[in-house]
Amino acid sequence: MKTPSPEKPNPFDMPHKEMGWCPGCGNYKLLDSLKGALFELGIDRRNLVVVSGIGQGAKTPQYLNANMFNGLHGRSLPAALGIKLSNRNLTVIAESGDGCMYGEGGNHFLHAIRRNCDMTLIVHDNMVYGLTKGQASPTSLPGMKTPVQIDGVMLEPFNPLAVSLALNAPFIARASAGDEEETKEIIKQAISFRGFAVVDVFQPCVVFNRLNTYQWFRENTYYLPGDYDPADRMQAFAKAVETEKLPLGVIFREETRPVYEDLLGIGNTPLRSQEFREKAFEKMIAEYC
Amino acid sequence: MKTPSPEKPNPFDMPHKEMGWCPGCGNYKLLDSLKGALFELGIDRRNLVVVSGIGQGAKTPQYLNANMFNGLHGRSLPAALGIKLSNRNLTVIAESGDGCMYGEGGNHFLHAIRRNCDMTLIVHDNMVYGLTKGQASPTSLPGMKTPVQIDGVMLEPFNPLAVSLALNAPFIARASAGDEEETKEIIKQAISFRGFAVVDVFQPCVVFNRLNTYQWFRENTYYLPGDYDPADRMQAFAKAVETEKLPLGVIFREETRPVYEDLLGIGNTPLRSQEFREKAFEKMIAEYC
Amino acid sequence: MKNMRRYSNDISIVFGGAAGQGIQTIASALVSVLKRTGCHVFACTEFMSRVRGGSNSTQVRITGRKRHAYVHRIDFLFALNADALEHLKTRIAPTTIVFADKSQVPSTDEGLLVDAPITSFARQAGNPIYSNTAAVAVALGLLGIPQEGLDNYLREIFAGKGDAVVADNIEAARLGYAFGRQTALREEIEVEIAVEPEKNRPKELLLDGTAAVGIGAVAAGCTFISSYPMSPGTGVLTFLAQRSHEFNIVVDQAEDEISAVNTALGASYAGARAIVTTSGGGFALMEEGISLAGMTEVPLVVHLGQRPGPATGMPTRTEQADLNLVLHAGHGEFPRVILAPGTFAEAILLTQRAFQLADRYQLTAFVLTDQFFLDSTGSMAAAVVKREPIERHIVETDEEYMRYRFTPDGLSPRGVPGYGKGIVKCDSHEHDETGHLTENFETRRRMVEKRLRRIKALAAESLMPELVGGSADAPNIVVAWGSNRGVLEESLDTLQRADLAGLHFSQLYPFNPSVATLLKGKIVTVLENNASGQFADLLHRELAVSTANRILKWTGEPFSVEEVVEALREI
Amino acid sequence: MKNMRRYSNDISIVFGGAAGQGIQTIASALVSVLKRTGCHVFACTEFMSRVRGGSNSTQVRITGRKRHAYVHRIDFLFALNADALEHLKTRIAPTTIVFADKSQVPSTDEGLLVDAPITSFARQAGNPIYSNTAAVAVALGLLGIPQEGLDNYLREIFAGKGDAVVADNIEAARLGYAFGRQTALREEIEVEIAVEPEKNRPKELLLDGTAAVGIGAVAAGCTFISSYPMSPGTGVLTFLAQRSHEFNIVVDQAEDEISAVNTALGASYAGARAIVTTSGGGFALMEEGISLAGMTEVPLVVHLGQRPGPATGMPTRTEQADLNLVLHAGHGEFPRVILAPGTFAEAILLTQRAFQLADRYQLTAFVLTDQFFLDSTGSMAAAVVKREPIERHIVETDEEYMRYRFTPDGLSPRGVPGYGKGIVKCDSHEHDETGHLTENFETRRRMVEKRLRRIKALAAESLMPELVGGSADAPNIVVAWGSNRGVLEESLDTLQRADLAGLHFSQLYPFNPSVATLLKGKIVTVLENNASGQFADLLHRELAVSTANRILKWTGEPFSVEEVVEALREI
Ligand SMILES: Cc1ncc(C[n+]2csc(CCOP(=O)(O)OP(=O)(O)O)c2C)c(N)n1
Ligand SMILES: Cc1ncc(C[n+]2csc(CCOP(=O)(O)OP(=O)(O)O)c2C)c(N)n1
Ligand code: SF4
Ligand code: SF4
Ligand SMILES: [Mg+2]
Ligand SMILES: [Mg+2]
Repeated sequence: MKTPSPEKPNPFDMPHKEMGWCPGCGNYKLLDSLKGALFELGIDRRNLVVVSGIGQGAKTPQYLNANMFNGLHGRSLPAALGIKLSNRNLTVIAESGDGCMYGEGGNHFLHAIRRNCDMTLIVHDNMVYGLTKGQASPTSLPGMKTPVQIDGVMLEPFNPLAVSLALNAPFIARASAGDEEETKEIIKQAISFRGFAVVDVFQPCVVFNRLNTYQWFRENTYYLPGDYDPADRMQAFAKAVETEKLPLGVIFREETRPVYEDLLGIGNTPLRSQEFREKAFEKMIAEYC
Repeated sequence: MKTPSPEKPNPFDMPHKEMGWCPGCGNYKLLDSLKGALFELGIDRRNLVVVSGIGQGAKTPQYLNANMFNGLHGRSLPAALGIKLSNRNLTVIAESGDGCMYGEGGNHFLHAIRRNCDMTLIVHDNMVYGLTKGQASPTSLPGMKTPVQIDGVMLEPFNPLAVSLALNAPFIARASAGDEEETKEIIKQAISFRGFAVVDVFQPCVVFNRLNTYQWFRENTYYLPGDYDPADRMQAFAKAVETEKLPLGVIFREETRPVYEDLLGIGNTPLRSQEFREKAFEKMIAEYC
Repeated sequence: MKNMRRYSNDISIVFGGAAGQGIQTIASALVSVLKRTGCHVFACTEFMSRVRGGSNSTQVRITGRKRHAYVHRIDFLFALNADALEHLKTRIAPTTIVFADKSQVPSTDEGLLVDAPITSFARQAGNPIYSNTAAVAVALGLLGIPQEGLDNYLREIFAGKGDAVVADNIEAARLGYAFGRQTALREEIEVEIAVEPEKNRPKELLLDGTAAVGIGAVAAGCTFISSYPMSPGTGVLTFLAQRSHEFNIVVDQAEDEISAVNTALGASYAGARAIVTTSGGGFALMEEGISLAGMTEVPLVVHLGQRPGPATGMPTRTEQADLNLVLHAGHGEFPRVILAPGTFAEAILLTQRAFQLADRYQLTAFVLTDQFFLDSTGSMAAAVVKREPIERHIVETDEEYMRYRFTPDGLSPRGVPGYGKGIVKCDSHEHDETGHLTENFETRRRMVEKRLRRIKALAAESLMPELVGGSADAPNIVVAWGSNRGVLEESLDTLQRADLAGLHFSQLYPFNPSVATLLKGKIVTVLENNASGQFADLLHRELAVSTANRILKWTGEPFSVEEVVEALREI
Repeated sequence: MKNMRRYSNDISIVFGGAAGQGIQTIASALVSVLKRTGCHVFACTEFMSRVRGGSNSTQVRITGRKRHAYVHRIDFLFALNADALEHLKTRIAPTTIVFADKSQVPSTDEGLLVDAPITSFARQAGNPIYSNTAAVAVALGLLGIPQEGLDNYLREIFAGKGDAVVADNIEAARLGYAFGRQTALREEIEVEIAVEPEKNRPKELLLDGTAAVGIGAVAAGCTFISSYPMSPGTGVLTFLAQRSHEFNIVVDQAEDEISAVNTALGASYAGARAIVTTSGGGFALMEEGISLAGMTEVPLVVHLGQRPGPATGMPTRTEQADLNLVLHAGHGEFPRVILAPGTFAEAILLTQRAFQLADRYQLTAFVLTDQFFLDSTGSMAAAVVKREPIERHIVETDEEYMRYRFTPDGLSPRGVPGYGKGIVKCDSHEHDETGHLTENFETRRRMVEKRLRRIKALAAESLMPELVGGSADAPNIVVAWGSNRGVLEESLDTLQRADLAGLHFSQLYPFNPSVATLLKGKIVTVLENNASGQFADLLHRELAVSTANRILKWTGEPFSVEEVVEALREI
């Protein structure tokens, strides 16, 4: 990793903040990948807003020296939408856990993709509810026992890649937090992509998910080959529903879909600086007279 | 249609109820198809519960002589789930509009499919918010102008078939309310299917959707050929994302997925009749002593 | 011998028919023409929750002075179908004159039936579609208002449709008008209407409650709305969408109400002036978001158009039963402001005020209306439309910026991302001054206090209730809030009792500390459109005011002047 | 010369350390052994919202009689790391004895530091993992409680792990115990603990608040739970899941809280006895569903474990600030019941009562607890665990069945689908007797009345508050609700003032009409864990009781006995 040097430290570091994650948690690595990506892309932290919900993964912006909207469980995407539409000059990243995004926030996930704002979604997918101590999440694998799922998980796992494809998301990727360098590169692509970029990141929870460990992810994933064509939607669907081994990398990418901000005709002036249109107001009042 | 005769009237008829739909609305036809299907399947109306949300399509159970749970906008599926799990002998049909099911209720749609209860979902998909007078719905086609979408709809339409497939729904069909006979047959298959059956029904709204009329649906749909194999998931996905002409019929069908009631080990005794387990209770108390 | 029928400066015309038959179009044409002619008009409407069919009606009142209330009485009923008579039967009195096509409405139990072959006038003029025009003309003829105003109106409205359409409509109007006049003469109907001569007339707006709230939002420089349709709140969304080009308003129809409120909060965090509009059921879904606004101190305006609950209730009817809901919305403790306009002018001013207070105090400000208010139409003086200066209280941040800095008044300077050298951390957890989550008990204690402290300053500048009839010395005070201002005012006017005065609250929370003195020692009656007397309870809780009488109504209809007069007689 | 240290029948032991270090395991072992030995124990815990690290602590109290309250004072502190000292510094007094490994905790500012090489005892016994056992043993040695109880406990707990593990643990215990005893002798620590001789002891349960609510639900024949995890409400979901096989309970973890409440309502409609459990933020999302329950008259029980808000607030801390929320939850007007247990016995009984009332009156019954209550552990007499007969009030329908039949008491016989010859139509709209949507105003008027009428009967059988100290004649009444029962009781006991009495409310709404007389003419002080005094406001609104003093706390911590005593001294 092109690491920040003492002469050029990573401006996103927040060294003095005590962190709430367990030792060994995959979130540390993911945070590093994210900070690395932001650094390498040369993003101005004052123009970056990291939006999150509630959960362990959702604590990410607490440990990042940038603007933060740490909102409600499940509601990061609506907040991110409001932020982006109010000031399109901001780089907006929504960040949350699998439960937050696909459980409580499932409806927003669907409709955020439909809107296609230019923002990045990074899901800390540990296949479990970490913060609330180990219940099944939408991506938990069938059979996993938890204090609530005493007979093991019974629901079909939520497949974020396949659903994103079904919704015609223009950028869909999967990463694995254990692989910091690769994850950083995927995140860089996602942030640079013009449109709504979905990145589902496998993130080991070393306390509550004893099934999907670092090793499990290493053994059950593979990177898409260099000649993989991410423009082919049917092939992407085939990849998305693979279960034997889980593909990593950019699974689908389509450059041409217009972004919502453009369709809405939003200009570069942030809404906060917009001038009041006196003339139009008088004209409107006159219409009622 | 094997219509009910004067000697054997359709027990689901409610002749004296004034109906709230506009003349010519596709909901009348869909209601007839549904009643026909119920009649032909010989379902006992006292063991049928039709659950709906709020909207024009959601008024359906008001006009059907059967048990009804007409709940909140967007929330038919959770209520249907509670009903089915409490008494699996009941036939449960959830019925609502496209806005109700894919907009307000989108999250429940996702997770109901994941659970795979044995019930039927019929969506009155008129590609518009009817009851609230013509705003865009999740399935509205881009470009459609409405009082709120004054520059036309900009969002990617929600594709219920593709999303259902992505979620591994075991029965996915599309019907067109204009075709009463075909729709009835599809509904019969869906109700008879053991598992969660999704039926998206094109339903012309003659007042607020001037784009997707009876004629438009006739011209822009076709029935899947007899030799179409609904067991092939990849092919089904290809069908689901077709936009030139929209396929009708059973797009995907997989017989083997276990239903949630079975996985939960729910027996035939309705929960209301369950005996209190005194012995177990005493044993539990003893554990705390 | 026939009795002469005299109507003086208080006329109630009702149009009844099915959804889709055009009664709204008729009423709004009539109201427009009357307003331009210089009459005081008011219209309100009641309709079923369906798009076609059913039985709806719109009342148009012409009065000697401005009124903003519904009357039970019908003087002239235009029944567009037979069901209308059934639907309105309790309101048809022997004095009511019913205009209907006899082929459709053969008879009426009460009142005088006048065969008005309106459709045939339209057909004569070229097309049954002109029936609406003919109907308006009949009414104008009956009232003796010159036809000219209607002709001008038709020219404007149909300008885009070509001269032939205009001419045909004017012809339909001529036929209808003539019929109306003839009927008046034949039935000895004498109508007296105070018409302000043109030169004396102040410039006036004609609008409905929805537009008034919408204009208020525009005037406040609202730049963002995210909402999910729900009657009767949808109108404000539609209004702002329709005006979005002119005022560069970002409009996002959300997938659900939860999204709507969180999107608006994101927008507001980033510096937009944001509003959401909804009704009780949709608002119930927003409550967690309201609590988020409370914790994060992100300004927000919520317009809530009330309708009868619980649950889906009666989607197109009216009620005032969501006061407790907004008063206690959201878990945990945090301040809020509740405004409830009683006139269109108030709606314009108070919606602006809601934005100002939201920004100044960094909290949620509610504009609480109801279906009756939103769907009522009337006129107001243009001079009243004041634009308050837009104060955003947004600061440019420096490197040391902390979003939740402790200050004496509890208000931390508000920065927004991308404006200045600092960063803005906004947190749903309990947080320290920088906005990072904390579990420090002392910080918690201080942050709760900080958030609550502003209540005091807020209360100090709270609007005082207004005397809307009688004198402040009267021993009996009748209290109303929100949309009941008009009916209280008119009822008191009708009664003219020296021992009765009316007090109207347009700010429901917090109360100005001076309010207590107004009610001290009075016999208090509270008038509200709900079953439990929520505002009466609030007066008791906040000001220890005991309510002697509660005049309540919860049928889904607004109060009529008659029933309020009746109820007040008992006091 | 050293001072003798004497502790008599009120000992506070605190274990402090990081999440994951096992303080909960230690405390619960200690509590179990003490309970079996015949001591009165109570434990409560405070922890950060994280899974590993941070600073948490658990207090174990051994008292002369049953107590259910937190004390600020620490007699013996077991500090598992250095942070614990920092975290608890305000509670470490000169009299506190701190047990810690000196290699980790070299010194303490206040109190006496005892080097307790607990890990080395464990290591000596074979494995550092036995530290928890050694720690418990040190405490028991210190207290002079025979080691036998611990040995038995270890045999039970580790039965499944083989004899070697049991033997090693017992060895670790021996080492720890000896150290504890030696320390007591060396430091002249004299501990007096009232131990009930075995034959006198009534059978007792040892449980926490979560289990008490869970047992109540099981006892009520609850057959259905659908919920979404949220601290501190999750425990009840876990409890019922764990017991789901034994009691055939259908458990569905919902995708969100909206689904949870609507699923539960579907289940209840179909005849299940259904509960949802959540906290304030999750409950805010359920409010539309609560309104649906109100309209449809479908019975529902909601357990709400309170934590500090607004928004995410402090997920693992305690507060009583959601009373107003449940009181006014949901749009529109409909009745509800709010119960708030103050003891574990009450939790068992009132949770049952909630189900009974929900079924009898066809409404939502709330069980309102909080983190402090749910995470507290103590003992209660087994004889108190009463099972009320389960009354479902479900009828077999006939052909003419109408779900919303008008009856004198407003309660329509409840049918469920698939049981009888009729059909059951349940409607979120305003409806007629058959359950079909209606827009008839008169039906609306009657249906609202029907729904509200039951408040009267409900109030008549509402639980009276209980006197928890002092006499009913005392001029000063201190009121508490829910989890503050224990702290009020103990504070009054401490003060022993004839002019002070305590009144504890376990039913918060509706009030029994007789309550007013208890408070009449009294100087009322209300004690509650929130910043605004919500219950005091409710007393004022409902009973016109003015509160002279409010003792409030909103730091996220429970009241300590000391601070309540202090506050009451001022009265
Ligand atoms: C409305 C609401 N419901 C529930 C919660 C409790 N809660 C906090 S985090 C969480 C789930 C965490 O799982 P996930 O999103 O996967 O994040 P992780 O901790 O695994 O990173 C839940 C249920 C909440 N804060 N708000
Ligand atoms: C929580 C909530 N939000 C909004 C509404 C208002 N509402 C009623 S029906 C409807 C949409 C109807 O659209 P759809 O579901 O497609 O049904 P249709 O009328 O087209 O059949 C809306 C937004 C409501 N009743 N409840
Ligand atoms: S509980 Fe799991 S996800 Fe949460 S911090 Fe610990 S290891 Fe990470
Ligand atoms: S508005 Fe549309 S969907 Fe609703 S009843 Fe009329 S035609 Fe049917
Ligand atoms: Mg997770
Ligand atoms: Mg629709």
